[in-house]
Amino acid sequence: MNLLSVSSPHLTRTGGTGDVMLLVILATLPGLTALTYFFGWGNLINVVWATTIAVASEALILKLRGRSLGFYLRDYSAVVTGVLLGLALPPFAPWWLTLVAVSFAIIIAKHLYGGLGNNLFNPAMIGYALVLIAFPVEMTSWIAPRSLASATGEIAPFVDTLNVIFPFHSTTTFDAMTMATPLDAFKHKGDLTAEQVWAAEAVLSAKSWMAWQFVSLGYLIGGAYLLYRKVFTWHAPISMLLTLALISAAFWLYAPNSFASPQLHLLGGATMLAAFFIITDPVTSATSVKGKLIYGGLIGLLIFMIRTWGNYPDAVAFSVLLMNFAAPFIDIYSQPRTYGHKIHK
Amino acid sequence: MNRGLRDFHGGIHPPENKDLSTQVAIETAPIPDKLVLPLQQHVGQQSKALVSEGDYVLKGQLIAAAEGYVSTALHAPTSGVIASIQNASIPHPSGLSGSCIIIESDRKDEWGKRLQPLDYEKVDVSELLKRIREAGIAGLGGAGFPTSVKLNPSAENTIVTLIINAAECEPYITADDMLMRERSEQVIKGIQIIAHMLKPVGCLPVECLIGIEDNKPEAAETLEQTVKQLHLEHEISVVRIPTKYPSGGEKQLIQILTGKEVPNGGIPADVGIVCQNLGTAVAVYKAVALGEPLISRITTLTGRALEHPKNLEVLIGTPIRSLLNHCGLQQIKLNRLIIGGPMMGVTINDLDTPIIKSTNCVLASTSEELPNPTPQQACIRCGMCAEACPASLLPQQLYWYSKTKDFDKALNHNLLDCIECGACTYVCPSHIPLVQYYRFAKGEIRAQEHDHTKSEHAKQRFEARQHRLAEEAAQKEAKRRERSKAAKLRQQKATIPPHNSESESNSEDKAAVIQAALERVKSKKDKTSKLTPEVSNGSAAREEE
Amino acid sequence: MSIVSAILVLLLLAMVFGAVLGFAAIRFRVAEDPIVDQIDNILPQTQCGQCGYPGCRPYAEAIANGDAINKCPPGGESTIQELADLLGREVIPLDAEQGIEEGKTVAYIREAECIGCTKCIQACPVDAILGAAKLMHTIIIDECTGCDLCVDPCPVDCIEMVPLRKTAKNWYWQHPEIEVELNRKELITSDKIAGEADRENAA
Amino acid sequence: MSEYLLILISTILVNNFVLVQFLGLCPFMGVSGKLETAMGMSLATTFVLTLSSVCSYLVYTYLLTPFDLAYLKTITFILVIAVMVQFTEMVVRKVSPVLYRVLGIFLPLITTNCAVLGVALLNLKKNNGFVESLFYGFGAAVGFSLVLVLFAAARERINVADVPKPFKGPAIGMVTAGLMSLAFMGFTGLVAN
Repeated sequence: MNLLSVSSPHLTRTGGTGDVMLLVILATLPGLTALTYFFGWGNLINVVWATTIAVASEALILKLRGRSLGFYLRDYSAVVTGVLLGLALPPFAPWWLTLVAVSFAIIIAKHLYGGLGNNLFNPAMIGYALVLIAFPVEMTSWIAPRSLASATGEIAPFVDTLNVIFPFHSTTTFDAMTMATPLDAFKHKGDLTAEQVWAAEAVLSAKSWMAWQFVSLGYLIGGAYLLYRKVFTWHAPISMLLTLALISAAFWLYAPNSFASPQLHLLGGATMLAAFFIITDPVTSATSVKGKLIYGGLIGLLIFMIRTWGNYPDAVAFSVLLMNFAAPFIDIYSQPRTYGHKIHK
Repeated sequence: MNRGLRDFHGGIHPPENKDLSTQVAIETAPIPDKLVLPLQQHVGQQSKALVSEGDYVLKGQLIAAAEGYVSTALHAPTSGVIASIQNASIPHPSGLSGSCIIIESDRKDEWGKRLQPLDYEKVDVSELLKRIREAGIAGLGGAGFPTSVKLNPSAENTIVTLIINAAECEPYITADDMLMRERSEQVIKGIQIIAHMLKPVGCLPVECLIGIEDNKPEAAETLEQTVKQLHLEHEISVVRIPTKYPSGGEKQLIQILTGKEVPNGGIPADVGIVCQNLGTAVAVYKAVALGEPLISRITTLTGRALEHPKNLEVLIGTPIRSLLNHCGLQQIKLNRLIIGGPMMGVTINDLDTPIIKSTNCVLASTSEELPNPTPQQACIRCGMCAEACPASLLPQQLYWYSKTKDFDKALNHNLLDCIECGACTYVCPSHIPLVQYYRFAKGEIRAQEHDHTKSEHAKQRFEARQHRLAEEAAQKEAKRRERSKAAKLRQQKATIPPHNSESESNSEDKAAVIQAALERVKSKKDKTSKLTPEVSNGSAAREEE
Repeated sequence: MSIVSAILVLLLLAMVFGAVLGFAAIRFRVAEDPIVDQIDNILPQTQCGQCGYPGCRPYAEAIANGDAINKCPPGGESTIQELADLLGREVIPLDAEQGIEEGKTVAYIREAECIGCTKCIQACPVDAILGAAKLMHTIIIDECTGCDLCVDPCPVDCIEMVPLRKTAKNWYWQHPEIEVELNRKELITSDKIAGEADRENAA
Repeated sequence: MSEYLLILISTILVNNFVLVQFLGLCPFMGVSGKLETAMGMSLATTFVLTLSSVCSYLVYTYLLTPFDLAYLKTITFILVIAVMVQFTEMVVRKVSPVLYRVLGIFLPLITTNCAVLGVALLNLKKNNGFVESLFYGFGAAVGFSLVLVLFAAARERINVADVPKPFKGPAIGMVTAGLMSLAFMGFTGLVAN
């Protein structure tokens, strides 16, 4: 008689880590659609290219470490990293920029620590921060978006975009109209007041602002879907968004002309992407409910601080990394009260 | 009755599969040829066998006595001959055997002398306690804690609430459900006795709550009707609680019904509560009102490897094989055999393992219904386990600490408050056998603690010995000095020729004795070596060294 | 001139600081080193002497004075770990010179062969052997620390060390990954083992 | 007041001594193995750093400057620091023998922690007054402590991670410190130097 003898429980729910990751990838679609609609094919190409590099890097490392390729690639975590970086990088980021960011993310930030589940920092954000510091020019030039109502001619055609990203065969230099993101524009406003900034570049800014709002909305929809599917809990994202909104509102009300409005903070940059796709990465975030609230809140605070007083227009990557670093410490001091224990032990 | 129910943290909703075994009424299992009665069927000290091989015993006869306070008695479930007292398979995850009394039944099922039925209202509580102890009752819910101990709370704790655990939250198990449906009167009367026993003289009667998950409406209704018939509405209330695993955990049920929490490291009596299993109440009723010791119980036989899953009234000690055959076991389909439910049960490998007092379910499952474990993926700290944990622990952290044997941290994260309910493993998307990690860590911690007390003890003994040796040496030294002084005195008095000192001759004697003994053993060894070569081989090898 | 003032200033500083340190040395004097007790508490107290010291306490004192922490085979890996934690030292593998970590054992006297010489009784550091001259001896299993100091003195070699029996009471689940390595590769796979199994298949 | 706040923010975050100025890396790598040790080290270092930066200022301003002995500043600062460390060591030994054991060689090594001397010298370079020196030293110490404690907690996690063999131990620690330094670059510009 050869019966199975294992430790209880004998009943487990079906579905695995891979399914969770696939859901996350699925939830990026609204955001990606909005990006593609407003900024052209760039981000879509980036996503595909980044995912390819991510999977290839992951496979390379797994091979080197003698691990099972099929088993580990099927958790789709590399794909998630690739997709997120593809979304975060500017649409016309040259191919080598993506290559550097993604391979650094997967190889250094993820696999030096032992792969999925072991990494201390969010790989996508490490990749992003690296190229942001190393190649600031390439990283801050977003192209001008098209407006919601106008004809299709305003965005670059697919082939041209491809040529910009992979400038191998074509000698034609495609002259894309680059412009700053709303946050960027606000950052470099100099002594102008907020109103003057918007007035100076009225047309572009309005368009850009509109586009970013839609992209943020796309991420918000994806995030809501993930929340509905219980991929993560509400604590970290809501804590982050609320903190950011409250602090920025307080400063904005105090001096509307020198501080960005809460709206700009919430919808103008990568805030929504961060709230629902970056800080909800369970591996690198704090793990208890209390911990997640602290973690999210502090990220919100850091984003505001760095955006307002720092050198970088958007601060998501740095804030997330700083809090990734603090997460193990937060974990140690944010245990929930266990059944039968007094509130303070 | 409408009560303000609380909720406990976490919990899961696994598929119930209870209707498998509720289709037919409780049947009485046939008496097997052979009964295996482990001496350890309960928490506490092992019982002490009172019979020996070849004895003839009658049904209900005491065959093993309680040894110590926390222990239970054991009775012959049927009449027959004691075949042997030996090690045999017991329902334990290790597959190790334990010492058992084996009875060959004579199929007459002849009762011996029964105990006198008692009228619980007329006799003293101590009398009732004695009866429950004599009847060998240990909790029938799974843990098997001796009931007489539980019903005798220390004087410091005033019991205000009696909770009858009829939640039966584990999937598949329906033993309590069927018991309530079919024998509700015994249930209620048993509860009455227990409530009576807990009521201190002159105090208010204890509040009596029967907690039933709302997936058993029939059972709850039957109980309510019986309560009404017996006019006990004011004393006993049947409370329907939401179906959620593990609402039947003692601590969780207490939290749902009363909102109180059993303090860390304490027992329910610390907050004025006694919790008893429903089956135990019936056993108490039988022991007190009928004078029958605990020799049978209701056990669910279920799982899709059985053609006719059902509830059986079985004699304690019945080997599972005969019950499975009775229910139409399809041997080919059988993949896992579990004693208990699918969440907390233990797998066994030997079909001759017996039913014991706490066996509420035997689950014969196919590989489709309980698939084999899949490969473990990396933990991504998703926290689903923390959401499911009824004790509000952080299973993901405990996993890392247990995995890397960082037991201090695991303890710091309250590993010992884990009730091993398995909710975390159930929800884990990475298929990590979390509970096994915790069991491993707890086992290691306990072993280390044991080692530590043992080493403390050894240290004391070592120091005591050192002290003794030092004293002996000092005494010897003192004596020697005295002797030499005396000798000097003698020398001064008269010059007597010196002769061998005592000690020298003594040691010579000793050496001679050893030599003689050595030779004796050698000759003996030569004889035995022919019989058992491996023994002599062993010592020969040592001699060569 | 400036060299003189420099010397004076440094001298002044040295005096002031010397006074401060002198005061601190008196005010914060540490009488005894309580670390030895803590070390001694960690050691398994088998008193086996395998470390080369005549008991656990002397070894504890030696450790406090800088001896290596890996000389205690009965304590094994867990003791080294605890010592390293306490003393802030690196965890090092057990010194093979002192012996290897084995499962827990207890001494067992083959009573038929025992001649009652009491030599083992004298050797036992914790008085775990019961017996008298010319009478058969026996081991009190609960007291035996498994130090095997009684094995050598026995003139008839009737003492052997037997592994402590696993019973249902002291059994517990193994580390899931160890279990995988042992027998059930197909059931639970940890990272490492999955890879190794793969490599094996490939080879 | 806001000026002191700026000094604190500057020394703790923007010009963090460990991750931005790369001072004090020896104890940063050496004592970050365990959280408890790191906390003890943080406290000791904070104490020494704050006190020594103030004392150095006092000694420099009221002893060396009047006698025109500025060229003796390095040697006197080292003297001040050595005494502070010795004093702390005695106190720690009395108050917490276990911490004393655990810190071991690292406690006297605060003497050679370049951050300590660095703070004293930077105070001079920046022409900090008494209160400024105090805040500067304290901020530097808090920055050091913050990073050290967080790093220790993170290393406890890394130690149990499935790190490839060649990167185990200090190697992955250095990589982490590097990545952390990357993250701290986000603070650039928060306070004008």
